[in-house]
Amino acid sequence: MTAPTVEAGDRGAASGAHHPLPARDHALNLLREMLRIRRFEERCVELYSAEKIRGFLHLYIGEEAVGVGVMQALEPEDAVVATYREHGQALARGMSARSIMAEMFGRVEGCSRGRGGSMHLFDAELRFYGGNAIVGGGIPLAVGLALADRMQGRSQVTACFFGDGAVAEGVFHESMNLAALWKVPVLFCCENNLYAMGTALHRHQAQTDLALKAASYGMAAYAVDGMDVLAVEEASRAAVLAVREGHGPVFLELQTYRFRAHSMYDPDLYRTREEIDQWKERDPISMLAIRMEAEGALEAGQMEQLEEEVTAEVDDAIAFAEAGTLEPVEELTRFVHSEEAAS
Amino acid sequence: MTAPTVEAGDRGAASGAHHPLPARDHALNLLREMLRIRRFEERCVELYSAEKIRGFLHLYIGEEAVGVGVMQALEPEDAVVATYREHGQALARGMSARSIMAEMFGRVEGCSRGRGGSMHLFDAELRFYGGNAIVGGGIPLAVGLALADRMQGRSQVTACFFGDGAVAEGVFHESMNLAALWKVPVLFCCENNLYAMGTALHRHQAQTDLALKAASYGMAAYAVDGMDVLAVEEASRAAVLAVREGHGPVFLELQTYRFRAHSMYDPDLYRTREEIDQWKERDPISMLAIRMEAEGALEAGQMEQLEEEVTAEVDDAIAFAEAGTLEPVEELTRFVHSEEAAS
Amino acid sequence: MTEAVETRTTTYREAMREAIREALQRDERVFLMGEDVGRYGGTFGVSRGLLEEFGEERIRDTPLSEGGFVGAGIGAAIGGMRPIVEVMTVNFSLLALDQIMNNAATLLHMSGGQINVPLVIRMTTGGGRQLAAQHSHSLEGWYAHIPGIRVLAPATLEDARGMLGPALEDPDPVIIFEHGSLYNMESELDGDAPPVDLTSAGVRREGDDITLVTYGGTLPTTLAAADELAGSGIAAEVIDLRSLRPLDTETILASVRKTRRAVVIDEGWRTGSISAEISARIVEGAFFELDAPIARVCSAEVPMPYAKHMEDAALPQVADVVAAAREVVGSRP
Amino acid sequence: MTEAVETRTTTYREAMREAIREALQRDERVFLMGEDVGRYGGTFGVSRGLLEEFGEERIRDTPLSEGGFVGAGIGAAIGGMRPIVEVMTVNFSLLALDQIMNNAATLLHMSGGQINVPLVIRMTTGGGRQLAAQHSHSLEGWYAHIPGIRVLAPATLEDARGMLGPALEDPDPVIIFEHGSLYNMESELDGDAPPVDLTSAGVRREGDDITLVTYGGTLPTTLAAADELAGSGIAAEVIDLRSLRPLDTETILASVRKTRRAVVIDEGWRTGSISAEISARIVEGAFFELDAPIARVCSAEVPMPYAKHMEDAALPQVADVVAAAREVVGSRP
Ligand SMILES: Cc1ncc(C[n+]2csc(CCOP(=O)(O)OP(=O)(O)O)c2C)c(N)n1
Ligand SMILES: Cc1ncc(C[n+]2csc(CCOP(=O)(O)OP(=O)(O)O)c2C)c(N)n1
Ligand SMILES: [Mg+2]
Ligand SMILES: [Mg+2]
Repeated sequence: MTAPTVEAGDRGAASGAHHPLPARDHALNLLREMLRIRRFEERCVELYSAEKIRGFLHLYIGEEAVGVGVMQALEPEDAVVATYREHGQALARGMSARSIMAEMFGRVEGCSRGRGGSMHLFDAELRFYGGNAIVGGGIPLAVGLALADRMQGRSQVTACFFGDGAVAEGVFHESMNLAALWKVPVLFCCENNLYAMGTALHRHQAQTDLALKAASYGMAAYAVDGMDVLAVEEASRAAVLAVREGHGPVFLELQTYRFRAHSMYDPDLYRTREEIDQWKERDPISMLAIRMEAEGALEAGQMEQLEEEVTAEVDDAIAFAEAGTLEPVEELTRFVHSEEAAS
Repeated sequence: MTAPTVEAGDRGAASGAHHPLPARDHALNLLREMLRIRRFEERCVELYSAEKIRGFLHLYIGEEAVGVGVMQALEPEDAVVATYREHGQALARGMSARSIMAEMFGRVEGCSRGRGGSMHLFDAELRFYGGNAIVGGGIPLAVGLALADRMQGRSQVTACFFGDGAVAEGVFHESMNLAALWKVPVLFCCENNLYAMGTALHRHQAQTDLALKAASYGMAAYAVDGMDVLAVEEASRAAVLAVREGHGPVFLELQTYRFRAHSMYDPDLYRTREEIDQWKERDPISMLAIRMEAEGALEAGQMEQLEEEVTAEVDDAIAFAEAGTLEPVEELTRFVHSEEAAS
Repeated sequence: MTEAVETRTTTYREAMREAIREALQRDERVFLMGEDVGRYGGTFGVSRGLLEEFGEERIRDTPLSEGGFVGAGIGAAIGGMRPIVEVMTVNFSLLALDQIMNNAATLLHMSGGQINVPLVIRMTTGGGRQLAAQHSHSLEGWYAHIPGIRVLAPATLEDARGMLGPALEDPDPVIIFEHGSLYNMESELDGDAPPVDLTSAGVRREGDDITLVTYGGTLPTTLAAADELAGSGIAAEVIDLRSLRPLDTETILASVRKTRRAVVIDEGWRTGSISAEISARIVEGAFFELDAPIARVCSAEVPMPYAKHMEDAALPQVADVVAAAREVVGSRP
Repeated sequence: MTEAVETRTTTYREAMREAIREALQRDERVFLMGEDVGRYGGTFGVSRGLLEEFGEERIRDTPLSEGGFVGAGIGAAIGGMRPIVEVMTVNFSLLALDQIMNNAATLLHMSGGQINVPLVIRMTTGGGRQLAAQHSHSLEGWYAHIPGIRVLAPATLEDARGMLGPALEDPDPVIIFEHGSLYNMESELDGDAPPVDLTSAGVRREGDDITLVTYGGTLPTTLAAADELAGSGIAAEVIDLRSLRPLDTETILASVRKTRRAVVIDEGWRTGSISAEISARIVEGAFFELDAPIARVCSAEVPMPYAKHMEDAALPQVADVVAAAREVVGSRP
């Protein structure tokens, strides 16, 4: 009589101290990428209040290390599937702040011609496949994209982002099983920010150890400190390598926290001020900056310079969006079907 | 750095030898119940060829120990949710052979007035809630029935049957999570007969250890020899006790095998003769009979007597069904809504 | 001695909350369950405060598992409870459609009358808030196709307040669609709020020249169009369907027999929308009394775009209703 | 020198299998995926033998995960493959409807024209085989409501053989509905089987007195009814829609303008069935040319019962079509 067991991979260490700081340029780049997202979104909040941006707006503030860290491990020909909380992934993947801001302004110059808004950013050239606002809805797409890569003999990887809440959806489970069964090259990136809207993890998951749950599909699964961009990058690089070499999917539980409300509609009554403040002490941006300073990788004035650059980029994006035009209403029915449609 | 683990409960021992034979009357009853199902269904095959029974017909032959064993552990006020392969559960739960046979003949005397046929047997008085032909479709119902019992302060248990194939459906996962999260009194009975139609377990599940998979929801889960009615009964009694006492759901993986094709339409080309024959050596009925004989619990002539009784019961059921009447077509729209409907 | 009937100004949202509160108070078997109905207070704030009042057993937050918790609601209903299941929006209800169709709507008939399902499902529907293609569906017409369920679309505060009670008394499943644009609608409401009937359509405005048939989110649009038409001497009768299944064909036909002309307005995509059904029924029941073809004003057949001007272009607007009505009134063979 | 065109007697099932085989041979990107398409040979035997011929990568058995594998099909299509996804029956497709609606049909428009989904989904539909309430739906009308997809309903061997090729060439999603009662239908079929057009309805029988509009599983019923009507001097024109989205309104209207009378026949539940849409379109396009109300012959609004006599009573029968046509022909103001 044996007691069968599932083992998830090692949990990520709690602090970035275990990860040596990378080359100065690279560290600076990580800092810049996170800062871009932070400042971009802070302005989005203002623009939302000014009614320039409408619909649902979900902020990534606090979670920047996740998107930025994972993207380091991807090659240009890899694919990304994201959620409605995807400004961070889109920016880190290389989409321009202009095209994203114009999108949220509803301009035809936006990445999706103003049809998608904040929740539906797309860039086919970067293989950035959305921007999906049905929780869990993008996960099987990622399995299919990866299957297509494998069937066509390409060594691409598909990175699929989703939240802790998505883990309760049936389609998550179906997709995990398919991916593991068919050993397709997907990197599952579970952004565990401890809440699905107002519902805390332990109120929506019987098993709160999400890496463990993934491991029960016979898949390599690791919990990673999602506030530490170095930890995320390291784990992602190792995972992508394994996926690319054909060892099947890998699951990363990226433990993070959103500093803002779920969306602009959310009164945020379900968390305590203390809890939020505690997490803010582990702000991914200041943690990296402080460490770089301590290790001499950030010179005096460099942070200010970064801030300036980023502010300029965001200002430029807003100006671009403001100056943008509206898609002619006559084009409403355009792209319901492809223009080269057979008949 | 800890490697988290999931542990499923002990696997059932492979042979009934570990389970002492119960009191002679009880053992005889188990034998009789299994034999009723076997003989009832053998006649169904003939009646299907004779076109008395139509639609889909899924046989339980080979799996009788599962339904009979589990039912021993239930009280009359407990509830049962079953699948389209549910003749065995229905008979073992106490539904009459008459009402089931009449149902399959499409007679108004059938348990569902001839509207359900083989796949949709119902008996509200016995709290037998179908008979569900959407794979996995009954699982959340069981969670809700159990929730209702708990919210109303009753100590009832809901036994929910489904196959290994259902474990791939999203709704299975959603239901497992809900049940474990809310600690509702459900006994999950997974009839693992190694195939979902023509697809072998290892071709549809990345993790073929289903008890282990269930355990990853933080639920007690045990693999049980489903060909050994004593093992099934023992495991079920222990599980039902735990469930009834409020320890939350329990999952039993009942390892069994169907001796017949998936349905009457199935040419059964995906399994080898040898595999089927090997499993037939562990026929739950002959295994119990042989053991009872060996331990002096089955007297000479008793088996023949059982056979006669069972044959008489099935003959009577067929005669009843043959003599049955058809629901008047004017009643076609009856029960689309309740007759006492408010408006 | 006459009792003073208290009247106060309130919102559709509050009227709905009041109805839920009253149901919870009146019947211990009633409970509310769905994503974020508790601690968050409901995505659209409908259930705010109810968790504090009734506790977490009866205001039950669920995981994101639409098929699972709707199915559990069905089971709980069979098991003797009277669940109100909130599916956050109709967009996500596709994930629960199998449960609604194959279990909730079907069990009673399929079991030969044994197993009824006294379940109420509430969901938000509709567009108009720039939520784009995956959050702006109007699929209530699909639900109206399913035998075995009742489908309601309260478009007034009275109905928001009054429909839930009788829906919970129905022994069979009832689905209530709340158009997202109505929640902030304000009006006076009687304090004692008598329950309303669930079967008949309402005539919201009388007129002799043309019948405008609508429900839910497009009722305000249609009433505004009727105002405008009145300005140019066309007296439109406005019918609010209220119940989408069953449909009150008699009220529609009675009006069309009087006006001899009809426009049907709804927010579904035109092809296969519920407007088609209304049109077909009018033709079946009053063909020889019609003076002109029936027109439909529906949403453009596109996934809903985010940009405001495009969304406006996709949705039925007052001007569209006015134009359609004018054309029907002016129609000659 | 003229080539001899080989003609042989075959079945709808084999015609479909032949179409799949040819697609697999012609284009390496094509693969078939679904529950039991491989080792079992397909629930209805359509894909029998293909696993042996093409191997398990291209004839891919899936777990029971309708949402998952349809979603994976969408992803694979985006990723450059040309998947044919078989959803065993339309009954189970409810579990994949979110993926079909919110991803397959929507991605192109929502991404501003960037992401097209060249996916073909096949499913069996319809009743008539005593499979009871959860296995007898006719929901193709729902799919015809969704912008962004093409919906086909082959009712002849030519169409079973000829529609798949052009469907796979479409850069956007196509859903093919195969009525379960057609698989054993036999007829002659040309060996060289040219691809058919996917946009126009077919006139399957010409007549001047009344137009009968139908598709798929009710085409044989309707043709039999036309035969019977001919016996009593009523010449019925029978239109086979072939494509449910887009609908070929012109062919319908041209016929109705000639006959001035119409009956629409389909197996969906009457309220909200696709027949309502056809009726509404005829009224919109040919109202003043109609001599009588349009009639619909649909399924009774009940979950499908198992017993044969009850199922027959629920489904459209030849006698129902004949009776409806007679009534329409005899209709007077
Ligand atoms: C299928 C579905 N159900 C419900 C919603 C509404 N909703 C949007 S986001 C969200 C919470 C998701 O939480 P999580 O997956 O943890 O992601 P996070 O927002 O925390 O990044 C909910 C309930 C939805 N969009 N889709
Ligand atoms: C949702 C759904 N998908 C597919 C089917 C068709 N189908 C019926 S039974 C079956 C296999 C189920 O296998 P399993 O759960 O192992 O049960 P078993 O038949 O072996 O008892 C399939 C694919 C269905 N009825 N429902
Ligand atoms: Mg979250
Ligand atoms: Mg099985």
